[in-house]
Amino acid sequence: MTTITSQNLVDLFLAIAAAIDQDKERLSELDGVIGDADHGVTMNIGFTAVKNALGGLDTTEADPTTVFNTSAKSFLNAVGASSGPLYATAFMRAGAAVKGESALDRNAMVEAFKAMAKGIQDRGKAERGDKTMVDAWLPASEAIEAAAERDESLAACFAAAATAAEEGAEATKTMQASKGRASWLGARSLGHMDPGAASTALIVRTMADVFAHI
Amino acid sequence: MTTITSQNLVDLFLAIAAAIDQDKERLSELDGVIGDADHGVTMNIGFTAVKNALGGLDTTEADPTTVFNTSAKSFLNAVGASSGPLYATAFMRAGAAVKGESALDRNAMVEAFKAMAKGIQDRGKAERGDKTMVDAWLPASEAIEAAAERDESLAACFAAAATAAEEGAEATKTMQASKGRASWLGARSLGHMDPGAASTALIVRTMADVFAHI
Amino acid sequence: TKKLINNADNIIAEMLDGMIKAHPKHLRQLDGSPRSIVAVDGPREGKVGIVVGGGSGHEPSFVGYVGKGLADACAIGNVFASPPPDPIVECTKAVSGGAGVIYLYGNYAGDVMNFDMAAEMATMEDIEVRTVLSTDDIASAPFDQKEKRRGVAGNFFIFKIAGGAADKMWSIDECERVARKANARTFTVGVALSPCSLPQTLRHNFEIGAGEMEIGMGIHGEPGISREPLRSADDVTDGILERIFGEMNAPEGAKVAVLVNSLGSTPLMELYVINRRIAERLGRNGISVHETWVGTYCSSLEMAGMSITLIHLDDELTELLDHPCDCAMFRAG
Amino acid sequence: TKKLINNADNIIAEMLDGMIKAHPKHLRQLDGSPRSIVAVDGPREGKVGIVVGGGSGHEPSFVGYVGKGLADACAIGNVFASPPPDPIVECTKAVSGGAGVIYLYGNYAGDVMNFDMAAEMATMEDIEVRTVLSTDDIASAPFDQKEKRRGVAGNFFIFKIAGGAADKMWSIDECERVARKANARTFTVGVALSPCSLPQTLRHNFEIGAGEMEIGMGIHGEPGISREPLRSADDVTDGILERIFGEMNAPEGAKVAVLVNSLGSTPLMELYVINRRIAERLGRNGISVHETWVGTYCSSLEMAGMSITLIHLDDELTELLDHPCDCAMFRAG
Ligand SMILES: Nc1ncnc2c1ncn2[C@@H]1O[C@H](COP(=O)(O)OP(=O)(O)O)[C@@H](O)[C@H]1O
Ligand SMILES: Nc1ncnc2c1ncn2[C@@H]1O[C@H](COP(=O)(O)OP(=O)(O)O)[C@@H](O)[C@H]1O
Ligand SMILES: [Mg+2]
Ligand SMILES: [Mg+2]
Ligand SMILES: [Mg+2]
Ligand SMILES: [Mg+2]
Repeated sequence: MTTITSQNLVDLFLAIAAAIDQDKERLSELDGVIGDADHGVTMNIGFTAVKNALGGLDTTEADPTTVFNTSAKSFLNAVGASSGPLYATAFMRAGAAVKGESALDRNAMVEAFKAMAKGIQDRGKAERGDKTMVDAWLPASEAIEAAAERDESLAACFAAAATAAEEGAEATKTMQASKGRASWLGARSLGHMDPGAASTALIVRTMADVFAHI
Repeated sequence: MTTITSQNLVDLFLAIAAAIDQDKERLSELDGVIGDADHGVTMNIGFTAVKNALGGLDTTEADPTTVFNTSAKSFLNAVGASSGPLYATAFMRAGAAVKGESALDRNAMVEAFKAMAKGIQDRGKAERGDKTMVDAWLPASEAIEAAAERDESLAACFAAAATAAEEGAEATKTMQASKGRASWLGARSLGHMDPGAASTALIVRTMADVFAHI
Repeated sequence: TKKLINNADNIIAEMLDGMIKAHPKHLRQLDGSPRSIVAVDGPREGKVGIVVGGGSGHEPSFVGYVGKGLADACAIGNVFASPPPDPIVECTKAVSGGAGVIYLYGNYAGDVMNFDMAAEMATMEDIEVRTVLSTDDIASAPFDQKEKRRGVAGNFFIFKIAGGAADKMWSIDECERVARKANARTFTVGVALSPCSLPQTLRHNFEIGAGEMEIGMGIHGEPGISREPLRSADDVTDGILERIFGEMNAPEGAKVAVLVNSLGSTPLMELYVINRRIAERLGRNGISVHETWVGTYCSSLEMAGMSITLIHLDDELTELLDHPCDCAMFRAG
Repeated sequence: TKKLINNADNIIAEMLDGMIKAHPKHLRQLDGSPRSIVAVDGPREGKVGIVVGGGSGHEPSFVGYVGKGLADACAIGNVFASPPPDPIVECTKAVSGGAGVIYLYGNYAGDVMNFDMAAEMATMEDIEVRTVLSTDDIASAPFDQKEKRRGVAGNFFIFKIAGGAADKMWSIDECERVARKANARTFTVGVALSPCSLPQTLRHNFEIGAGEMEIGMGIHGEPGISREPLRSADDVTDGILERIFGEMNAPEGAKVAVLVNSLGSTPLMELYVINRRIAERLGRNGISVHETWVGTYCSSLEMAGMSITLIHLDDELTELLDHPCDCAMFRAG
């Protein structure tokens, strides 16, 4: 059974950073339709900071919790915005979920992932259907849990999560939240994918790709 | 021999106002190249004011001087800018040149025209070659004087003036004044017609057209 | 689009550097926390501290309101992005005079999360923190969901009133009370004519047709109520005032203050043309104008458009609005 | 391009109406001469009157500088067009306190003709009039033809210094002397990035490529020194400062004041980034900054771009610049 080392986690974050950098323009454009056009910019600033911070870590010394906490702190301080507290909480919760472990087996990694999704929901208090990244994170979390219960491999678990996140992101196109801004926007919010859900799909897919090769 | 009544003068101003209104966009565009893009706007504001002021005149009562002075005042107060004092002075000088006359014969009308050109030069103190309306008014003034000396008809005199004004305006394209702004602009000022000279050509041509039909 | 910038990644740091160099008598950066800007002559023992903040790109909001008689500190975010908790906490510690600190900022999801995290951290350091969210943007949610609305240019009135109360050494309860009252009586609607672009993308943040305007667009380009054909200044003003009058409930004889705010590139000439109509309409309704501000108070970089804000004054709010303040980018009284 | 206006033919009247309604404590229109705007609390017996003026479209210039301690009156022209003599004369009469009146305005052919005609008319009414033209725009003529140069944002310093002298009840000779001294020591260079459009035409007043800027463009869009590829803020600032330093001749230890001025749609964020570089360069040259102003002081409607102005101070100019003023759109001291 594969185990995930601190170095693997660092590589995972670097892969996410590269994916976001590649796709940042699409994410900002999506945000331009229903938000303030900066989601790609913000995510890129955040993951660039994570990349730089992790570059300073000695992975022979740092445990997985330290990798997560370092990511959380650097992301948050570079970013603020909505994504900052959401992802910082996600990473911190992942770190807490695997506290004390020096490497992560499949179950630990699945718990870490579920803790991320839970952290995002706790921090933002968004409900399913509110047209946020929660609409990608929650289905992904449920899918990974089910796959783990079926005792699938780490790679298969994350593949299931990635598919669920993508479907969740896609589904935000049909959402027209009943509250706040959306009640003025009415039909105008329909048909567009939530940028935060789009970046979630990208992040989880990148995770699945990385784990497919470990 | 034709004589010009106050009513004829009013009609002349109305014809000029109509011509400027028609051509105002071209004049502003010319000004956009070497100035501040407002010459058509300004001339149009001025002649619209003249038109409105003359509309209030009883031409059976008002002598030619009154027509000129009314035009001067209304143009100046509506416009300011460079064109305001220049044209106001021109009209006032024309009024002074024909003071006491109840209608104008060819010589009086030619004197009025020459007084306009002189007024513009006195007010603005521009020299020939400075790339201003003076480069159209002066040749026109000289041409009308020469035509009158040859004892040509009023219509022919003004036709000569119009042609000279047009040639003068055309010639401003080749001018690169040695002073002020132009010395920075250098070659960049070359090739473009001065907007004030362009409007002069239009005004004098309109005069010639009107006098051709009196 | 074209901007006079250097590396977009350094733009906030460079802006703040240039700002501190321009206004050393008013503003200072905290050591070790450069995104925390504090009033040189503001915070003091026994005074309630006022901390404001939000994304950059709205200058002179929010940092321009840091100064004696208004805000004590401002936490600076990236362009159109809330600041993270750390600089907010540092601001809080720097301005705490033992009488508590009030966080005042516009109601955006990101700001709420970051300021709430900061409040938790400050509480752990034994500083009492209260939060008042501004929600003056009528266009961002219906009346029965006022707490969902965004905060926009009306911040100006709300900050100024709360800052005045704090400068008069009112208690944190009283400061919070007047801030909430000011917010409840402040109403803004904006229209946008053309987009801005973020320094990092240099692309328009939204697209809009040549003859169109967007009613109720947010100050980051978030979609508003509707997209309509551009109309005359008077028509646009009337439409905005209808919405504001519909909520403000100011009887004849009432008193308001007016803010006509440029979103960036709409020049003063247009704002004054608009104010002419506002004054006319208020006069016709028998509402008197206590004071009028016209200019760029809360911008969206170089977006074209403007917003109208009215605050329905009472005697208390009037006194606080009149209270003098001396900020880097704004002075009154 | 899109504007929030009504009938373009009425735009100046409507703007002034909205302005007077916004600033009744500072500004009033003369009866029968609505284009003459006079300070409510400025002109007085025995004080030299300061009359400024020029075309509209540069707001807050010039009317924004009408107020106690600065200008006593402003004559208002059409957009980018000098006012005619009449409103100038009416301003002159309204502010004359028996000690003479100084006309202060930027050096443009149209303004010179109209103000000179006004001066003749005022003289016939036994008011002594002096004229000081501002010629701070380095880009508009070579050094040996400084008297040909245009007046641009540097007006701010020149008006403020002359206004301070008049407010201190200095004689007309002394007021004129310091105004000329201020002008001689004030240097501005601007760059334009994108055009504006006149309300009457709604068309761009010049064309410029996507990657270009115009160095030294005038505040009405008159061509400047050269058209160049857009460069970084620091490069552009350095280029401007080279030109200014080349003329200012300020030795190490000298003192300047700085104005970083937006031409309209360039936001504060960019101006502060630029000021960072200015401060750095001045510091490196051992020149100290007495005070810095950053914002929109002399605009060209919604043109994008900015100008940098330095005034080389001495003790007298410093004292006058520090003199308090209270204008509708600007306060200091
Ligand atoms: N309360 C929330 N809970 C979960 N996700 C949220 C919440 N608020 C916003 N988001 C997510 O954040 C995304 C926007 O992030 P971003 O553009 O980086 O920040 P900002 O909204 O501050 O500009 C949205 O698309 C949405 O998915
Ligand atoms: N001193 C002068 N003498 C004669 N004509 C002048 C002078 N200054 C400017 N002009 C003319 O005025 C024209 C510009 O007029 P206009 O655009 O109406 O005014 P402004 O220059 O104030 O914008 C120029 O094209 C030029 O022909
Ligand atoms: Mg966003
Ligand atoms: Mg012109
Ligand atoms: Mg944002
Ligand atoms: Mg002009």
